[in-house]
Amino acid sequence: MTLIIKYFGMVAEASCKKEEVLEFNNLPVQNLRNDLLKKYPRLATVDFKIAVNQSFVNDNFVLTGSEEVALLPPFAGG
Amino acid sequence: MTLIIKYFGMVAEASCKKEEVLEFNNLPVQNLRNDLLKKYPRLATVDFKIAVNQSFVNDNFVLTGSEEVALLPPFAGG
Amino acid sequence: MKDKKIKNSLVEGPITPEKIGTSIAHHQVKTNIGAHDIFLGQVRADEIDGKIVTAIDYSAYDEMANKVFDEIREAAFEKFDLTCGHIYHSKGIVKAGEICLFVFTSSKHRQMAFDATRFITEEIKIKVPVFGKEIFEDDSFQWKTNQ
Amino acid sequence: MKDKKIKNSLVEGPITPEKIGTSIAHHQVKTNIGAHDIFLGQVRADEIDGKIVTAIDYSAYDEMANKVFDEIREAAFEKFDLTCGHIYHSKGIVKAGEICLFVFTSSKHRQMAFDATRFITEEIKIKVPVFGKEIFEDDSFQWKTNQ
Repeated sequence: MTLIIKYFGMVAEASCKKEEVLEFNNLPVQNLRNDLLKKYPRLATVDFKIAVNQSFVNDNFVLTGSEEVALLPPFAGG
Repeated sequence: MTLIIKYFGMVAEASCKKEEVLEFNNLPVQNLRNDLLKKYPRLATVDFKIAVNQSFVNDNFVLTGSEEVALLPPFAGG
Repeated sequence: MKDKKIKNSLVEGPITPEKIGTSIAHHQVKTNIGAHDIFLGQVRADEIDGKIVTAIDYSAYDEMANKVFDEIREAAFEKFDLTCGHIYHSKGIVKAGEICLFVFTSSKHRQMAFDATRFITEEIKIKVPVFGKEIFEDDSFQWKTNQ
Repeated sequence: MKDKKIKNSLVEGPITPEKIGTSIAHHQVKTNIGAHDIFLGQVRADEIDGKIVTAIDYSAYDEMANKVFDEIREAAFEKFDLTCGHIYHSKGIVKAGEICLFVFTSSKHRQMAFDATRFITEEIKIKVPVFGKEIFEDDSFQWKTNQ
């Protein structure tokens, strides 16, 4: 199973990438968050929320594969 | 002493004129109102307020001459 | 009784979308503005007793109307932290679908502009001596009255 | 995951005054409209730690942003008696003095348009995944954050 992970704004700046594909099996969002914080230590300095398939989810939400996951820093529209 | 009397909207329609000059000496607005209602009976069917020199006054206000008096029906701006 | 400082807020005929676009463009040099709020009044083709309004013929007590528009603008600047405030109202014939009122306020932040445009619009409805004849398809008419 | 019904509310670069004028003009055929309220967000040349903002570079999570713009517009139609409701937000570089947000609602009566434009604008600020980099004269930048 694969996840598309998308990074935006200051999150993209911290990860130095805009998008990547990761291989996973049944994974709670909390675990993904911890994995990404290990992979990109600068993420720890950024306030971000996680959206799955364009909706916010809580950390217990279980990713089963094929989802689009987005790491979203604070909004600045308007 | 002379007063300029201005009529607007449905007041002008009731008096059949837009403006006239009247001769007067010290005259409370109440008396002017009564005089005009006698002169233009159709005015009785119209709700109007009186402004003197572009400000609303009450019926006790005394006109001393040279004022501009306006008979204003309900507003419809906007 | 003339006061040179009083602006003329009355416009002959409808207020065009082009005029509104141009007015917005003029504010792009004011880089301390963060928010604009614009209210537009448009003439409705209301049905009244089976007849459709095709236009409103506006008249005004010009000198007093401009004095009151000015007082309302001044009051808005007193109450709200505005950068700019403009008011235009039509005189003469404005057809259904055309614009008769243009209120435009600008501020650093949005709340002031929202509050100011609403305040100005409400004040105009009750305080400005502008009169309107609703004209029907068959050229008959009735006098419009706010509220 | 694509839904053809979702409009694209994102515009490349600044929203021009001409576009706003044209959009207003398109509403003149709708003769049941009596009131429009338009909110415009304009980029400010703020001074931050002695440096002047010259532009904001906006980016967005496009699909989610358009989905949320659509939800906000739907919610506005549910809450208020609107004839029309439009939202446009810039992506990319918008210079100080230029317009980055255009919210436009129309209704029979003014209160609905005032309330709807304000509601939509507040919702956009908190719910839409749009990100902004404030760019300074010396090409340094900082990330903008609402509230």
